[in-house]
Amino acid sequence: MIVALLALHCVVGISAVALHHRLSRWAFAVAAVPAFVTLVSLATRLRAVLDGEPIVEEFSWVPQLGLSFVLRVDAFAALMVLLVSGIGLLVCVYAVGYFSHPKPGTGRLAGLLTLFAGAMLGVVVSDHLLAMFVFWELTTVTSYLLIGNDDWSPEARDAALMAILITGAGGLAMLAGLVIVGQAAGTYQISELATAAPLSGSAVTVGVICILIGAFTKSAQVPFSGWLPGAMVAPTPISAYLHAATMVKAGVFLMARLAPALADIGPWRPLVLGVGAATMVVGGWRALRQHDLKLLLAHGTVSQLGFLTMLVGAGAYDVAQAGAVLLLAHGAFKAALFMVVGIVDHQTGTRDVRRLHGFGRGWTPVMVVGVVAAASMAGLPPLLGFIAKEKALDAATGDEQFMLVAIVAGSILTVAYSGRFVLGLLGRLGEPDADVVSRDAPVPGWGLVAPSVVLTVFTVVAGLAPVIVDRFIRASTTSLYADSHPANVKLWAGFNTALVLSGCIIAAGAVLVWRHATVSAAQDRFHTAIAWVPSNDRAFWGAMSVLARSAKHVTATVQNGSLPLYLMVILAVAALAPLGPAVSELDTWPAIVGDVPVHIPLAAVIAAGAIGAAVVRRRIAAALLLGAVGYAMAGFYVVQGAPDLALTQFAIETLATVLFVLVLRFLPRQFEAGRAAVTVPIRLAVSVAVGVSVFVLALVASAARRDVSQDQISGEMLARSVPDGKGANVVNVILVDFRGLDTMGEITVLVIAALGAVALARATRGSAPVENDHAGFARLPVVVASSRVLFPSIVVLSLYFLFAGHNQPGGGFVGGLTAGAAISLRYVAGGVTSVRESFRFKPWTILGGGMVLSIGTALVPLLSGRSLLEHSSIERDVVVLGTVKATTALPFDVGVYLVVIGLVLMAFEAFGDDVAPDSGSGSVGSAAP
Amino acid sequence: MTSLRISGIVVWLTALWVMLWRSLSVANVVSGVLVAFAVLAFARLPRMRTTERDDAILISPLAMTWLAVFVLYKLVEANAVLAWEIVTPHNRIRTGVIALPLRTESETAMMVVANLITLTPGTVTIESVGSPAVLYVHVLHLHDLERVRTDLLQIEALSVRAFGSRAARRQLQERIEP
Amino acid sequence: MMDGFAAAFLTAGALLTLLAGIGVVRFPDVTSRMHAAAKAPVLGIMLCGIGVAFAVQTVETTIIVALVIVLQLITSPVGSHLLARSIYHQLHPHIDGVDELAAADEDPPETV
Amino acid sequence: MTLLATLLATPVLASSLTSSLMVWPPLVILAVAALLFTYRLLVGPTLPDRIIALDGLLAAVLAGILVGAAISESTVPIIAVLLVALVGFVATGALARYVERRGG
Amino acid sequence: MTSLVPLTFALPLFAAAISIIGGKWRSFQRVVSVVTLTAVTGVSIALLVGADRDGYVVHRSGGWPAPLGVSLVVDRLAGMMLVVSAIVLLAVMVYAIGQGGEEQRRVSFHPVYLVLAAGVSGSFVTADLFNLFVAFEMMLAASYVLITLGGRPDQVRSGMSYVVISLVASTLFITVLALLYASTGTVNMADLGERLESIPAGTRAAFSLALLVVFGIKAGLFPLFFWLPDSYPTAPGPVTAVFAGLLTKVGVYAIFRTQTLMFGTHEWMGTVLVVVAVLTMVVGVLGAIAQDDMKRILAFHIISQIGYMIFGLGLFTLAGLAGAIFYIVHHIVVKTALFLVAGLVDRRAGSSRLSEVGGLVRDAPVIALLFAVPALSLAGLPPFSGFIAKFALIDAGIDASQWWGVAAALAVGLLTLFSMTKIWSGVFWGAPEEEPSSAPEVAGRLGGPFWMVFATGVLAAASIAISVAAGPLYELAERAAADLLSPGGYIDAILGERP
Amino acid sequence: MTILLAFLAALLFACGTWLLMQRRLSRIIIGVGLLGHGANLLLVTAGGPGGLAPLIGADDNFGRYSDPLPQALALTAIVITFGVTAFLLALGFRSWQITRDDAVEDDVEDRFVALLNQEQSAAQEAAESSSDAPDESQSWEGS
Ligand code: NA
Ligand code: NA
Repeated sequence: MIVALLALHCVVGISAVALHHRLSRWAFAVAAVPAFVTLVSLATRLRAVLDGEPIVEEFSWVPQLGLSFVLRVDAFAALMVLLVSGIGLLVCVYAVGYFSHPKPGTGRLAGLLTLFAGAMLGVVVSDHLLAMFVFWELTTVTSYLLIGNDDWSPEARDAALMAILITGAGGLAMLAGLVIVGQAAGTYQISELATAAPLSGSAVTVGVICILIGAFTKSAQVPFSGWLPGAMVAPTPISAYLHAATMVKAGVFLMARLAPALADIGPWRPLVLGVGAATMVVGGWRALRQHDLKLLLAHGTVSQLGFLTMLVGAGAYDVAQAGAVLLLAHGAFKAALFMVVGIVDHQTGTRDVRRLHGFGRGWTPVMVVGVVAAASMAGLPPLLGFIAKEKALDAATGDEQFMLVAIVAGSILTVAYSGRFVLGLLGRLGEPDADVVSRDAPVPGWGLVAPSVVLTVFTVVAGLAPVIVDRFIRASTTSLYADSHPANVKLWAGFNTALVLSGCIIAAGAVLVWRHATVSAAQDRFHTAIAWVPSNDRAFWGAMSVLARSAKHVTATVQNGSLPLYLMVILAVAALAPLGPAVSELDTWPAIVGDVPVHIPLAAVIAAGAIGAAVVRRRIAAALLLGAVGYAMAGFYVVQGAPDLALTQFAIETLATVLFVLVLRFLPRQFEAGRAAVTVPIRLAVSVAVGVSVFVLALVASAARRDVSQDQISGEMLARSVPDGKGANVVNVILVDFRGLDTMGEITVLVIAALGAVALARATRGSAPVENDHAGFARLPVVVASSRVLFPSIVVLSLYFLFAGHNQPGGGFVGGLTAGAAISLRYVAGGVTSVRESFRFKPWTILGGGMVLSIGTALVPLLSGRSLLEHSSIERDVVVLGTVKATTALPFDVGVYLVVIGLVLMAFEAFGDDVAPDSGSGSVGSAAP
Repeated sequence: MTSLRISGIVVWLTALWVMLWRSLSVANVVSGVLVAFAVLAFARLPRMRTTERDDAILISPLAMTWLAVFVLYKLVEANAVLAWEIVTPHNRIRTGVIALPLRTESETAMMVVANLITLTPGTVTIESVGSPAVLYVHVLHLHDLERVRTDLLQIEALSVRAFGSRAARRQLQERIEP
Repeated sequence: MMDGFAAAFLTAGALLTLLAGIGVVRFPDVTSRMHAAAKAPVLGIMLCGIGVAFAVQTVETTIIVALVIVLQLITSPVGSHLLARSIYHQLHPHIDGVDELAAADEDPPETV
Repeated sequence: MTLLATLLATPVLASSLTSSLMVWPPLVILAVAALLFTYRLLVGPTLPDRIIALDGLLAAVLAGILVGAAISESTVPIIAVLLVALVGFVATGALARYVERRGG
Repeated sequence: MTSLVPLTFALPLFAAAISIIGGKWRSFQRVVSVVTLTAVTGVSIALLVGADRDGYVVHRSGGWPAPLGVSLVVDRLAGMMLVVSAIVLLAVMVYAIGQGGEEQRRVSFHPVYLVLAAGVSGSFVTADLFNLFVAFEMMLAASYVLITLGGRPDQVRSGMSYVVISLVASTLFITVLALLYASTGTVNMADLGERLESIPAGTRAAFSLALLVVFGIKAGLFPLFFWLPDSYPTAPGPVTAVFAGLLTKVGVYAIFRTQTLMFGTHEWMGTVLVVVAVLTMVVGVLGAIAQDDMKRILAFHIISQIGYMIFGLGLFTLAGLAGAIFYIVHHIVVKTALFLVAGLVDRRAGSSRLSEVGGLVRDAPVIALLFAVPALSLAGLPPFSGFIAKFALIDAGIDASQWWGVAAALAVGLLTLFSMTKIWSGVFWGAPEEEPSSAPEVAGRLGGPFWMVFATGVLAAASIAISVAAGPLYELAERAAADLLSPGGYIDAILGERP
Repeated sequence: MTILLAFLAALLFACGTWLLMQRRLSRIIIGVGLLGHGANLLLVTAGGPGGLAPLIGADDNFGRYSDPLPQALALTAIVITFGVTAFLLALGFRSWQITRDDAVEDDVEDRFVALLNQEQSAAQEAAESSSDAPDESQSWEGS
C-alpha cells in the first residue's frame, strides 16, 4: 500500500510535469489526487495503526550495503502523513484558485509539488535510515526545482542554489553520520535502533554531530537558516507547503525519530537545545523586523522550528508529546497564514505592511482566518497552538530549565510578531504616503479562501475539543517512546506554572506589540551596532565567492594550460616516484662497467647525437642528429645480435628522414627563441632526475634478475620456433605467431596513424587530392632515370624481406618499410605526383586490404574452433621447384607489408604536396625566412 | 660481337632476386621471374621524357669489362688523389663547373654517365640539361679543363659500348665521327 | 693467408673511411667536403665487403657482398648528385675556375 | 679509469680470425672516423655539411658492421648493409630536396 | 565460449578494415559499425555470464600456452568492463550517426572509432602486459585521430598536448616493461605476479609506483591529469563523450589489474593511493568550479570522479574494491551520457558556454530531463546509481577508518552537486547573457535529431537501470573484487595449476 | 646491463626530457625519438648481454643466441612510435597550415581562468588597500 502510494505520487508528478503545458493550473487538481488517495488510505488503516499495529513493507535494494526500503507507518508516521497529505490536498485546492492567471511554468509546479509530496511521504514512512536518506535527498532536489521554477528571476535561481547547497551539505554530513551510527549499531532500521545496545565511542559522537547537522540544515536551524527566507521567492502555495508545513519538518521528524536512541550520546542534547533555543529566539527577533508579511511568516517558521527542535530532540517523551502537538498546530496555522498572505498578494499585488490600509467588506472571512491563525501561533487560548505551548511549558518546568527560559523568551517574541502580523494584515502599519492598494482590492473567491478556513476551523475545533487529536498524539508519543505513558491532551490542564508563564508571555508580548514603534527603533539601533556580523546571506555568498576564488586560484596554478609545464610535472613525478625505493636496493653495485668494446664508439656517437639534438637550434639539424643516433642504434642492434631490429631501424631512419623533410620544409628554419615555458635550471633538474632515475632503475632491475629462479620465457620460444612455429627467424616467429596479437594491434596503429595524418592534413578541403604542377620541384633526369632501375629493385628487395622473413632477417615490417623507401625515392625523383603513380592501387585500398588480409587470417581459425591467429602450414613437393612450404603466417605478414606501404603512401597523400592545400597565398617561399 | 635483345629490367630484377636468395635454383629463378613481372605489373615505373624503348639495351660483355676496369681505375686513382689532398697540408684545390655535351640521346646512357662521373672522386654531376643532354660537372681539381672533359667523355663512349641501345650506339658513332 | 687478405682489405676499407672523415673535418668549404665524403666511403665499404668475403669464404657471403658492392655503386652517386646540385644552387659556393653552368643559365640552351 | 680497464679486459665476441690484432685496427680506425663525422655533424656549419657528415657516419657504421661480420664469420648482418646500400641514398636525396627548397 | 574472447576486439578490427575499403559509402560504414558494435555487445554479455559462472574464460591466442603466447582472459571485472563499454560505444555510435557532422564528413570516423572500440576491449581482456601496451596504443592512436577530427585550430593545439603526453606515457610504459623483463624475464601478467614476489621489495615498490604513474597519466590522477581537461572538450561531441566515459577508465582498470595482480596489496601503497585519490578529487572539482563551459566543467569532473575510484582501490578491502568497481561501471555510463547531453546542448543552443546558453528547460525539456538524471547521479544523489556508488565507497571508507578520505569524498560530492546546479542554472534556466558562438539549430520537440536523443536516453535509462539492479550488480562487483584480492585464481587460470 | 649502457640510456632519457619541455612540436618529436631510443636500448639489453642473431640453424655452431623476445617487443615499439610520429608530424603540418609555426600554445580556456584569477587578486588587493569600508548594501538582517 505504501509503495503504491509513493508510486502514485511519482507517476502523477511526472505526468503532470510532462503535460504541464496542457494542464496549466488544473495540474494542481491532478496533483490533489495522490494526496487525497493517501488520506483515504490512511483513514482506512488508521485504527489499527493507532492501536499499535503499524503497516510495514520491506524491499531489499542492495542488501550487501544494507540498503533496503523498510517502510513503516506507525502513529507518529501517520501524524506526519496527515500533515503532508492533508495540507498538501488543501494547498492544491488553494493553488487552483491562486494561479488564476497561470504563467507557462505554472503547471510544472504542480507536478514538482506532487513529486515533492511523494518524497516527503517517503521520508516520514521510512523506518530505515538509508531509505529515509534517499527520500530526504529527493525532497532537497524537488524543492530546488520548486524554488527555482521561475527561472527567469536571478533571485529565484540564487535562492534555489542556496537551499540546495545548504541542505545538500547537511545531507551529506548526515549520510556520513547515518553510516557511522548504522555501522556502530549494526542496523540501519530505526525501530531496531532504540532497542540496540547503547552506542558510545568517538566515532558515534562524530556520527551524531553529522546527523544533527543534516537535521539542522533541513529544518533551517541557526546558523543554517538563511536559505529558508530566501526560498520565499517561490509562489506562496509552494511556500505554504514546503516551507511551513512539510519539508522543514523533515529535520524535526528525524530528530524525533532518533532522539529516543541517540539523545543520551554526548553532544546530542546540548546541540539540540542550544541550537533550537538560538533558532527560536533569533527567528522571532527577525520576524519582528519584517515588512513583508511572507518574510515575517518565514522567520516565524524558523523560530517555530527551533521550538520544535528543542521539543522533539530533547529525548524525553513528555516534551516530545508537546512537540507532536506543536507539529500539528504549526502545520495548521502556518499553512493558513501563508494562504492568507497569498490571498492578499494575489488580490493586491503586495505583501508589504506599509502599503496595506485595511480591506473592504467582502474580506471578513480572510481577516478572521488570519487573526485566528495568528492567535494560534501566538499561543492564545483556546486554540491548538495554546495547547501545544502549554504542554511544552509544562514539560519543561521539570528539569529542563534552559529549555524553559528559551521557550519563554521565544514565545514572547512569537506573540509580538504574531501581533505585528495581525496589525499589518488589518492595515494598522500602513504608511500614509504609500500607495493605498488594499481598500478597493477585489474580494477573493471561495476557492481561494476555503482551504485556509478548513485549517482554521481545525485549529479552533482541536483547541476547544482536543479529545479529537488526543488519541493520535498519545499513540504518536508511544510509537516514539515505547515504554512511555503520555498524558491526555487537554485544553485546561489545571492552574499550574505553565499557565502562569503563558499569561506572562502573552502580557509581555502584548507590550511589545503595543510599543511596536519603540521596539522597531531599538531593533534598528541594535542592528546598526552589530552590522559587522555577517548575515546568513552574506556569509553564504561570501563563502561561495571564497570557493570560486580559491577554485580559480588553484586551477590557475596547476592547470596553467602549458604543455611544457605539464610534461615537467609528469616527468618529475615519473622520475622521482620510483627512485626512492629503487635507490634503497642499489647496494649491489654491478661489477661490469662494459662488456663489448664496440659499445664505446657507438655510445660516443649516440651521446654526441643526443646532446647535439638537444641543443641545436635548426630544426632540420636536430632531425639529422636524431638520425645519427638512429644509425648508431642500428649498429648497436647488430652488435647485440638483433639483425631484424637493425634492419627495421635503418629502414625507419630513412623513412623518418623523408617525413621530417616533408614537414620541416614548411616550418621556420630555426626554433624561435621565445618565452621559455620552463626555466633552464628546472628543465635541467628534471632532465637530470629522469636520467638518474633511469640509470638507477636499469641497474636495480637487472640486478633483481638474480632473485628470480624461472627462465626467461623466450627460452621456450627458441626451442619451439622451428618445430612448432615453422620458422628459423625466432623474432619473426614471435611477431607473426607467438605474439601475433601484438602485431595485429601494431598494424592497426599504423593504419590509424595513416588515416589520421591524411584527415588532418586535408582537414579543410575534403579527401580529394589536389593536382599541382610542382612549380618548385625540378625534374632531374639523372634521378628519374636512376629510379627506373632502383625503384623496382628496392621493391624486389622488400619482397625478399617479406618472403624470407620467417627464416632470415626480414619480415612484413621490414619489407613494407623498404617498399616505403622505394616510394620515397619516387618522391625524391618526381615529387608527390610520381608517388601517386607508383602503384596501381589507391592508398586506401592497400591500407584496408592489408588490414583485411592480416586480421582475416587471424580470424579464420576461430571458424573451425581453433584459436585466434593459430597458424597452419602445408608442405608439398612440386615438380621442378622442389619442396614448397607455406604457412598461414605468410598471408598475415603480407597484410603487415601492405599496411606499411599504405601508411607511407598515405603520408605522402597527407603532406607530400608542394603547395599546402590551404596556405592562402600558396607560396611556400613566403614562409621561409 | 654478340648482343642479346631482352628486357633488361626483368633480367636485372630476376638476377637481383636470385642473388638475394643466394642460391641459383629453379625455384628461385622461376619465382624471380614471377616477382619481376609482378612488380612491373603492380608498380609503375617513372616516366621518361623521351619515347625510346629503354629496355631494349644491348649488352656487350667485353665492353662491359673494359668499362668496369676503367671505372675501377678511375675510382682508385681519384681516391688516391683525394687521399693525398687530405693527408697533405698542401692545397691543390681549384674548383670549376664544366659543361659536358653528350652525344647520345638515351636517358639511360646519360644516367649511367652522370653517375659514373659522380662516382669518380673529384667530379660530381650537378645538372643535366636538354637532349642530348649537356651534363654540368663540378670538378675539384680543375687544372687542365680539356683533359678533364676528354676523360669524362671517354666514360660515355665506354658505357654506350657496354650496354647502350642500338640508337645510342648509332648516335655516338655519328657524333664522334661526323 | 685468407685471413691476412681479409684483415688487409678490412683495414684498407676502414682507412678509406677514416680518410673521408679527415677530409670532411679538414677541408675548408662545403664543396670540397662533399667531394671527400661522397666517394671515399663507397670504396671503403667495397673494400670491407671484399674483406668479409675473404674472411667468411662462403658462396652466400660472396654473392651478398657482390650485391652490396653493385648496389652501392648504383645508388651512391644518385644521392651525391642531388646533394651537389642543391649545394651548387642554394649555397652558391665560390668557383675558382670556369663556371659553365652559370654561363649557360644566363644564356639558356634550348631544351626539349 | 676503471671503466677503460674493464673494457680492455673484456674479450671481443667469439672470433675465429687467427689474430685479434688483425681485427682490432679496422674497428679502431672506423671508430675514429665515426667520431670525425660526428664532429662535422655537430658543428655544421651548413646543412649540406651535416648531411655529408651523416652519410659518412652511416658509411662508418656499415663498414663496422662488415668488420663485425668478418669477425663473427656471419652473413646475417650483411643483409643490413645491403638494405642501406640500396635505400640509404633516399634519405640523402630527400635532404637535398630540402636544401634545394629552403637553402643550406 | 573461449572463442568469444578475441571477438571482442577482433570483430571491430575486421570491421574497421572493411570500413576503410568501403570508405566511399557512408551508409555501408554505418551498417558495419552498428552491426559490429551490437555483436560485440552480445559477445560481451555472453562472456560476462560465462565469467561469472566459471570465474575465468581464457583464450590462448595462436594456440600457444601461457606464457609463450599472449593469453586473453575474461574474469568478472573484465566482463563487466566489456559489457558496459560495449553498450556505451554502441550508444555513442548511434548518437554520432544521428548527429552527422564529422561522422558524415570524414571517411575515417568509422574505422577509427571501431579501432578505438577494439583497443578498449583489448585492454580489458589481455593478460599480457606488453599486449596491454599494444591495446593501449590502438586505443590511443584512434583517440589521437578522433580528437583532432576536423582539424580546427583549437583541436590542433589541444591535440598536440594530448598526443605528446600520451606518447610520453607510452614511452614510460615501454621503459617499465623493459625493466620488468630485465628483472623477471616475462611480460605475462600472471607470470609477473608470481615472479615479482621473489625480487627485492624496493625494486618491486619502484615497479609498482612506476606503473602507477604510467597508468595514472592515462587515468587522470593528480598531479598527472592537467592535460585532460584541456584536450577532451575540443573533440567532436560524441568523441568527447566516449573519451570521457571510457578512456580514463581503461587507465583505472589497468591500475586495478596491475596493482592487485602483480604487486599484492601493501599498506603503504594503499596510503599512497588514498592520498593521491583525495588530491585528485579535490583539485579536480575545484577545477570544475573555475570553469564556465559545460564541457570543461564535465571534463574536470572526470578527474574528480577518478579520485573516488582510486580511493576505493586504496582501501584494499573487499568493500572498497567492490564499491570502486561499481563506481567505474556507473561512471562510464553517466559521464558518457552527460557529454552526449552537452553535445545536444551545443547543437541546440549553438554553444556549451553557460553564459551563452539559457532557458533550455523551456525550449528543450527533453534535453533537460536527459541532463537531470545523469547529473543527479553524478552528484551522488539518491536514488540514482551515483548514490549507491558513492555510498558504497563512503561505507567502505568509514569501515576502514579512512576519515579524511571520507570527508573529502563527501565535500567533493557537495561541490559536484554545486557544479551540476551551476550547469543546470546556466544552461537550462534563465536566458543567455551573450550571443552563442554559432547559430542554434532548432530541431523539433525532442530538442535534437531523434537518434541523438535516443542514444542519450538509452544511457540515461542505463544509469537508472544500474540503480534499479544495484543489488545483483553490486553482488557481482563484490565477486569481482574478491577475485582481485585473491589473484591466485587468475594466475592459475592463465598459467594452469602447478604443483 | 652494464654501467656504460645504463648511463647511455640515462643520457638518452635526459636529453629527450630536456627537449620535451618546450614549445616547438618538432623539438618535442625529436625528444620523443630520443626517449624511444632510450627505451629500446633498455629493452634490447633486458634480455641480457648480446649474442648471436636468433636465427635457428643458420649460425648455431657456436655461442648462444641473443634473447629474441625483447627484440620482437622493441621492433613493435619502434614501428608504433614511427606511426605515431608520422601522425605527430601531420599535426605539426596542420599547425603550420593554421599558424605558420608548430608552437604548442597554452590552452586558451586555462589562460582565461588564469586571467580571471589575476584580475580577482588585483581587485582584492585594491579592495584591501582602500581599507575596510563596511558594505552598506548588506546588513546583518537576512534577506
Ligand atoms: Na515562533
Ligand atoms: Na546562462
